[in-house]
Amino acid sequence: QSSESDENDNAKSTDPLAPLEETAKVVIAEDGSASGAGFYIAKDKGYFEKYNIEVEFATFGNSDEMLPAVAAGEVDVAGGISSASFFNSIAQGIDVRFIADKGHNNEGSSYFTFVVREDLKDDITDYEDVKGKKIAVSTQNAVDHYIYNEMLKHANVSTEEVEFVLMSDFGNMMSAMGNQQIDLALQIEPLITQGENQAIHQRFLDATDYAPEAQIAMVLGSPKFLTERRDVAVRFMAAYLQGVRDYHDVFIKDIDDNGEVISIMANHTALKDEDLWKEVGVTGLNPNGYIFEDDVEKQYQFYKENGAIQGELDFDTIIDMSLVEEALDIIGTYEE
Amino acid sequence: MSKIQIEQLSKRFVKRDKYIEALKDITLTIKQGEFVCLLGPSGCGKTTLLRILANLEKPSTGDVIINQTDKKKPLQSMVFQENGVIPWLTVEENVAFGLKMRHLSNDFVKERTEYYLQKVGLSKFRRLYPKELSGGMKQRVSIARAFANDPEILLMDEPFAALDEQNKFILQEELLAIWQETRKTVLFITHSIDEALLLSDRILLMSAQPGKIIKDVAIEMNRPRSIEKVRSDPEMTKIFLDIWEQLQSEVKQTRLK
Amino acid sequence: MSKIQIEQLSKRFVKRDKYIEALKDITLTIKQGEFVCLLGPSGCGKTTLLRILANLEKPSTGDVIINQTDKKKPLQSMVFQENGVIPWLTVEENVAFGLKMRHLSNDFVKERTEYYLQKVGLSKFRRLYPKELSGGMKQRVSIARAFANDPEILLMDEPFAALDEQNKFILQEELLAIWQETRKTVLFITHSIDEALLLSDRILLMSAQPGKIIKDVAIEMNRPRSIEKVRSDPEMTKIFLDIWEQLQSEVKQTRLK
Amino acid sequence: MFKKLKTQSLPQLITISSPIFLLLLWEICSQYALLDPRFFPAPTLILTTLIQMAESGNLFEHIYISLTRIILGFALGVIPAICIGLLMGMYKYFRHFFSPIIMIFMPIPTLAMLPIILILFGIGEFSKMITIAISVFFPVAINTAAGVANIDRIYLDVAKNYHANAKDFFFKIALPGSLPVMLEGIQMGQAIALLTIVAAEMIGATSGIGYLIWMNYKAFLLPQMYVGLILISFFGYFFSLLLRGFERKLLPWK
Amino acid sequence: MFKKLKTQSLPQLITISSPIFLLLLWEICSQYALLDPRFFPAPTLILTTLIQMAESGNLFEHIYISLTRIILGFALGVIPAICIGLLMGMYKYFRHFFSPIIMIFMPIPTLAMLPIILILFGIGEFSKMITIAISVFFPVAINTAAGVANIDRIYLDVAKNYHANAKDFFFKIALPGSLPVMLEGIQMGQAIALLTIVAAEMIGATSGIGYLIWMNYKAFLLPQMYVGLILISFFGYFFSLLLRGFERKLLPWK
Ligand SMILES: Nc1ncnc2c1ncn2[C@@H]1O[C@H](COP(=O)(O)OP(=O)(O)OP(=O)(O)O)[C@@H](O)[C@H]1O
Ligand SMILES: Nc1ncnc2c1ncn2[C@@H]1O[C@H](COP(=O)(O)OP(=O)(O)OP(=O)(O)O)[C@@H](O)[C@H]1O
Ligand SMILES: [Mg+2]
Ligand SMILES: [Mg+2]
Repeated sequence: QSSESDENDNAKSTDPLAPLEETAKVVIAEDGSASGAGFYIAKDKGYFEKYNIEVEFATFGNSDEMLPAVAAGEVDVAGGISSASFFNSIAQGIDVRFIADKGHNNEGSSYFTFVVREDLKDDITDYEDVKGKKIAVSTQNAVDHYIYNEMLKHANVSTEEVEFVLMSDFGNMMSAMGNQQIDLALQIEPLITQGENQAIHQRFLDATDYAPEAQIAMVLGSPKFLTERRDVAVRFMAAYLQGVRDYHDVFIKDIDDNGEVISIMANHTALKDEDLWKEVGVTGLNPNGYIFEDDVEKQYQFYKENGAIQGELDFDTIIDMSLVEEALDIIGTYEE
Repeated sequence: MSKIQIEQLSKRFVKRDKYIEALKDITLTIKQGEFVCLLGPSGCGKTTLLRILANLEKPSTGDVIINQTDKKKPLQSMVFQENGVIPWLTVEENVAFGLKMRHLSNDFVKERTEYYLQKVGLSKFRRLYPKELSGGMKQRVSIARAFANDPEILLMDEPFAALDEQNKFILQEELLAIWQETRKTVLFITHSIDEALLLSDRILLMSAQPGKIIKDVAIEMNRPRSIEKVRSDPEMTKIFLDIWEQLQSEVKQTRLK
Repeated sequence: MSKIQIEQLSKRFVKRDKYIEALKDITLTIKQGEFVCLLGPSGCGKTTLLRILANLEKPSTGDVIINQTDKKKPLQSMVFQENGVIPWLTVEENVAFGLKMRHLSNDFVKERTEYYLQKVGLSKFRRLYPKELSGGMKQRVSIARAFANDPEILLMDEPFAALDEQNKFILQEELLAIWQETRKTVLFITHSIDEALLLSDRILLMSAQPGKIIKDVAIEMNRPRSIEKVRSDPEMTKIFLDIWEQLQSEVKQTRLK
Repeated sequence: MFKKLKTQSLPQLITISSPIFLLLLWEICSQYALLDPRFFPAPTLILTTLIQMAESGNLFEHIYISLTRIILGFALGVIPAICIGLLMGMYKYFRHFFSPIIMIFMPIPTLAMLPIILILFGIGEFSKMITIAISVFFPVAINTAAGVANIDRIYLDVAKNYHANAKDFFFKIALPGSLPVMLEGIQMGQAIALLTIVAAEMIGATSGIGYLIWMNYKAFLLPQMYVGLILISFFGYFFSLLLRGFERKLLPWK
Repeated sequence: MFKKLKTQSLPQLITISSPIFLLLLWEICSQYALLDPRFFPAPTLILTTLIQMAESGNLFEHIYISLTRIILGFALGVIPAICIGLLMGMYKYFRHFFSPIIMIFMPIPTLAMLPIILILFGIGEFSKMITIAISVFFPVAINTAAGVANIDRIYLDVAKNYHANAKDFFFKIALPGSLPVMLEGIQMGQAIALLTIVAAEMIGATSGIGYLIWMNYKAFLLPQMYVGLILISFFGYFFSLLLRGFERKLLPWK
C-alpha cells in the first residue's frame, strides 16, 4: 500500500505543498492531554490553515473510546496509546495505523511516571521499596501496564509481590492518594505537578530509568484518511510536524517566543496556569515524527504474553511512517 | 307501537372454564314513550341487559330490535351509574360530547348544549371540571348529555344510586320534568322500589341469576307524581309491599346459593 | 340516665380567610341504651358532630360529656361510611383490630372476634381480604369490629349509604338483632327517613348550615320492626311525610344559597 | 395533624434552612479541614469559581450547549416514546410485541450503550442527543402505555356508546386520559436526561456541562467540577418545577 | 375488546416471537454484513463466546461478584431510604427538612459522583456498593414518603378511633399502607442498581459484569462485551420478575 501512495505522491510532486483547492476538514480525536501539543500549535499558529485544512477537535474520555470512532471514519486522526485493544481491533480488520510520535518521556523529567504518596515519600525512596505496595495503573494491557511491568523488572520485584490497582481515571488516582487507598501511581502531567503542589504525592524517581525509549502515545490515522485523502494527509502531517517543532524549540531548546506556545497550550489543555508550564515535565515529541518502533513491538509482545491479544497480525502494516517521510522530504529534517 | 322488542334473549359469560348464565330467555316489548323500570336482586343481569341494548355487549342467543323512526337520530344513549362523566372535559364539553361525536354543526351543538345545561340548572357551572361538582351535579351532566344527544331510546343504569335520598328526589323530579317534555322511551334500572313507583309506567321484576322477567306491573298513578302522593296512596303501598316481598325472596335465594 | 350530654356545642372551620360555621349551639342529651338517628341535609354538620364525639375533631365552644360506666371499656367506636375496613388486614384481623390495639389477651381477642364473625355471618370468610368482599360484607366487618370492641357508645356515619336497597335492609335487620342483644347507646347518621323509622327510638332533625337541632321525634313503634310493618302503619306514614316536608324545605334552603 | 395559622410559615422556614444548614456545615468542615479541602473545596470557593467562570464567558456557552442537547435529546426520546406507548396501550398486539423488547433493552446501562451509539450515530451532536433520547425513551413509553391501559373502562364505554370514531376516540379519550400517568413518565424522563448528560458528553464533546464535569475532574480542578455538579443540580430542580407547572396547565381537571 | 378462547395463545406467541424476530434480524444483518460485524457480531457468535466464557469458569465468578455488589448495595440503599421515607411521610418537619436535600442531590449523575465516592469510601468493595446504594436511595425514599402521604386519611382516623399507639400505628397502618407505592420505588431502584453496576465497577474493580463490559470494550473484544450486556439484560428481567413475585406475596390484599 505504501508504494502505491508513493506513486500517488510522485504524480503530484510538481507543487507538493500548495494549499488545497478546496478546504478540507480533518477531525482530530483528543482527550485534552498535553501530548496533543502539535495539533494545538499547528492550529492556532495557522499551519493547517496555510494548507487550507480546517481542523476540528472531538474530545473523548480516553484513547480506547476513540477507536470505534476512528474505525467508523468519524474521525480522521486520533491521539492514542499502544494497547491490546488497538492490536485487537486491527486483527478484527479495523485498519488503523500509527503514523507519528505523540509522546515519549524526556530523560530525567518524564511526563508519564510513577508518583509516591506524600506521607510515604521518605519510606519509599528506591525501587526495592515498592515491594508490598498498592500501585494504581490506569489501564490493563496497555502502555501503562507495560511501563509498570518494566519498573517492576527494574526493581527486581515480581508481580505477585505488589498489588496492582486498576483505576480508570488519573483523577481517581489523586482522590485515592488523598484517601490513602494507594501508595504509588503511574501518573501523568500536569497532574504530577499539580499533586506535588497540593502535597498529594511526589515524583518517584523517573520512568526513563527503566523504560528510556517507551513509546507512550502515537498519532493514529484512519485508513480512509491515509489512502483516499492522501493529499490532505501529507499536508496535515507537514503542518503537524511544524507545530511539534515550535513546541520543541520552546520547551527543549528554550528559545523564547514571548510565551506564545505556552499560552496556546494553556488554552487547549486543562493546565490553565501559564507559570506552571515552566515547572511541569513536558511531553517529549519527536520533531521528526519518528516513533520508537522496537519499543512498540516490545509492548506488543508483552500484551501477547499476557494473553490479551487475539489473532495474529502483520506488524509492518501497523506502523506506517510513510506519511512522516513524505512530509520530511518536503519540510526537511529538524536538526537538534 | 312497539319501540323495543327483545326475543328469546340469553347471555352467557365465559370465565376461565366456567359459564355464567347471566340472562335467560328474555322476551319483552316496550312501547314508544314508555318509562319502564327494571328491578331485580344484585347480579341478576340488569346491567348486562342494558349493555346489550346499548350494543356494548353481544347477546349469546336471541334478538334485540330497536325500532328506528328517524334515521338522523342515534338509536340509544346511556346514562351510567356513576363516573360516567368524563373528568377531563368541562361540564359543557361533557354535555356536548354526543353531539360532537356526531360532528353536527357548531351552532346546533351550542344551542342544544345550552338548552340542556339550562334544563338541569348547570349554566353557571359550564366551565367547571367534574372534580369540582357534587355527585348530584355530575349525574345532572350525565342526564343532560344523554338527552342532548336526542336518541330514540334512553338507557339508564341506576343513575341515582350513589346520591343521598334528598338529592335523589330532586333529580328524580328534574328527570321527570325533562322526560314529560320529550316523551322518550326510557329503560331505567334501579334497586329502589320507591324510585320505580315514582318514575315508571311499568315495573319489570327480574329473578336472581340467571335473570328472567318474573313480574310485569303497570303503574297507573296519574302524573305529575310526588313522593308525598306515592306514600299516601294505599294502592301504591300495596304494590310496594307486593314487589318488596317478591324481591326479598329472590334476594334470599341468591344468598343461599 | 343520660349517656351523652352535649351542651352549647359549636364548631367553626377555618378555610383560608373564611370561617365555616358547621355546628351552632347544639344542646342534646341521649339516654343510656337509646338508638338515635340523626337526619339532615347534606353538609349540615352531621359528620362533624360525630367526629367531635369520636374525639377526631375538637369543638370550638361548648362541652361534650360521655358518661363512662366501666373504666375498662373504650368510650366509643365508630363505623365509617365506607372504606373504613383496612384493606391490608383480613376480615378476622379487621374485626380484631380494636381489641388488638387495646392489647388484650390473645384468647379473649380470639373468642370475641369469633363471636362477632359468627354474628355477622362471616366465619367462612375470615381469611379473605376486603377486596374480595362485596360492599355489604365490608360493612358487616365494620359493624362487627365496632361491636367487638365493646364500647360505651357506638357512632355510625351512614354505614349503609353505599349499599343497594335490598342489601341495606338485610344489614339493617342484622344490626337491629345485634343491638337488641347488647342494648348499646347508638348515634346513627342517615339520609334515609325509612331507615331512621325502622331503626331508631328517636329521630333528630338538623337544619341546613349552620347545623342546629330543629326537630326531635320519638318513634314509639314496637320492636321487632320490619319494613312491611313500617310501611303499612299509617302513623309511620304520617311521621315520614312530616319529616320529609321539613327536610325538603331545609334542602331547598341550601340550594338557594 | 392539626394546622394552626401561625405554624404555617415554619415548614417553609425549614425547607429553606435545610440546604443552607448543609452548606454551612460543609463550609465549616472545609475551612477547618475536617473535610479535606483539596477534595471538598469550601462552598464559598466554589461560588467564587462559578462567578469567575461566568465572567470569563464560556460558562454560558457550556450551559447553552448542554441545554440544547438535553432539550432536543429529550424531545427525540419523548415523541417516539409517546407514540409507541399509545399504540401499546391501545392495541394489545403492539403491547405484546414491544414489551419484551423494552424489557430487554431497558436494563442496559447508558454507559455500555455509548460504543454502540458511537458506531451507529457517530460523534456529532446527534449522537449525544440520541444517548439522552434512548435513556428517556423507556420510562416515557412504559408510563404512556400504562396510562392508556389504566383509563377507566367506563370512559371507553361512554365513547363507544356515543359512537366516537377512531380519531375522536384517540384525541378525546385515549390521549387526555393517559396524560396524567404519561406526564409522570415524562417527569422521570427529564430526571434521567439530566443524569445522562455526563455520559452523553463523553463521546467527542468539546463543551457542555457534562464535559465541564469530567474534563475538570480529569484535570483535577475540583472547584470547577463542583460548579458543573451545581449546575446539573440546579437545572434538575428547575426542570422539575417547570414540568410541574406545565402539568398543572395541562391537567386543569386533576 | 372481545376475547375468544382460540386467540388467547396468540399474545403469548407474539411475546415470545418478538425477541426471536429481533435476534434473527440481527443474525442475518450481521452474517450478510448489512451491519458491520466487527461492531455487531452475530448473536450466534456471541452465544459461542458466552459458552466459552462459561466453560473457562471465571464468568460465574464475575456474575457472583457483581450480584453480591448489586444485592448488598441495593440493601444498603433501600434500608435507609425506607426509614427516611417513612419519617418523611409521617412527620412533616422531616419532610420539609429532607425534601430539598433530596431534590438537590437527586439530579447529580452517578458518573459524576464517582470521584466523591472514591474520596469518601475508597476503592474497595464498599465503595462499589455505596455507588449502587446512592443511586437506589432516591427513588425508594421518594416513593416511600409518597406512599405514606397517600394512605387514605380514613385509615388514620380508624387507627385513632381505636386508640392505636405509636408503635401499632407504625406497624399496622403506616408500613403496610405505604407498601404498594414503596414497592414501586423498590422496583425502580432495582432497575437503577443494574444500570449503575457498570459505573460502580469503574472504580478499582478487577471483576464483575460491569468490569467485563468496559474492560472488554477497552480491549475491543466486542463479543465478550455483548456477553456482559446480555447478562445485565437477563438479570434485569430476572430481578423484575423476582420482585413482582415478591410483591404478590407481600401484598396479598392488592
Ligand atoms: N364481562 C363479564 N365477564 C364475566 N361475567 C360477567 C361479566 N359481566 C357481568 N358478569 C356476570 O354476569 C352476572 C350479571 O351481572 P350484571 O352486572 O348484569 O348484574 P346487575 O343486575 O347489573 O347487578 P347489580 O345490581 O349489582 O348492578 C353477574 O354474575 C356478573 O358476575
Ligand atoms: N376539615 C374541614 N375543614 C373545613 N371545612 C370542613 C371540614 N370538615 C367539614 N367541613 C365543612 O363543614 C360542613 C359540615 O360538614 P359535614 O361533613 O359534617 O356535613 P354532613 O352533614 O356530614 O354532610 P353529608 O350528609 O354530605 O355527609 C360542610 O360545609 C363542610 O364543607
Ligand atoms: Mg348493574
Ligand atoms: Mg357526612
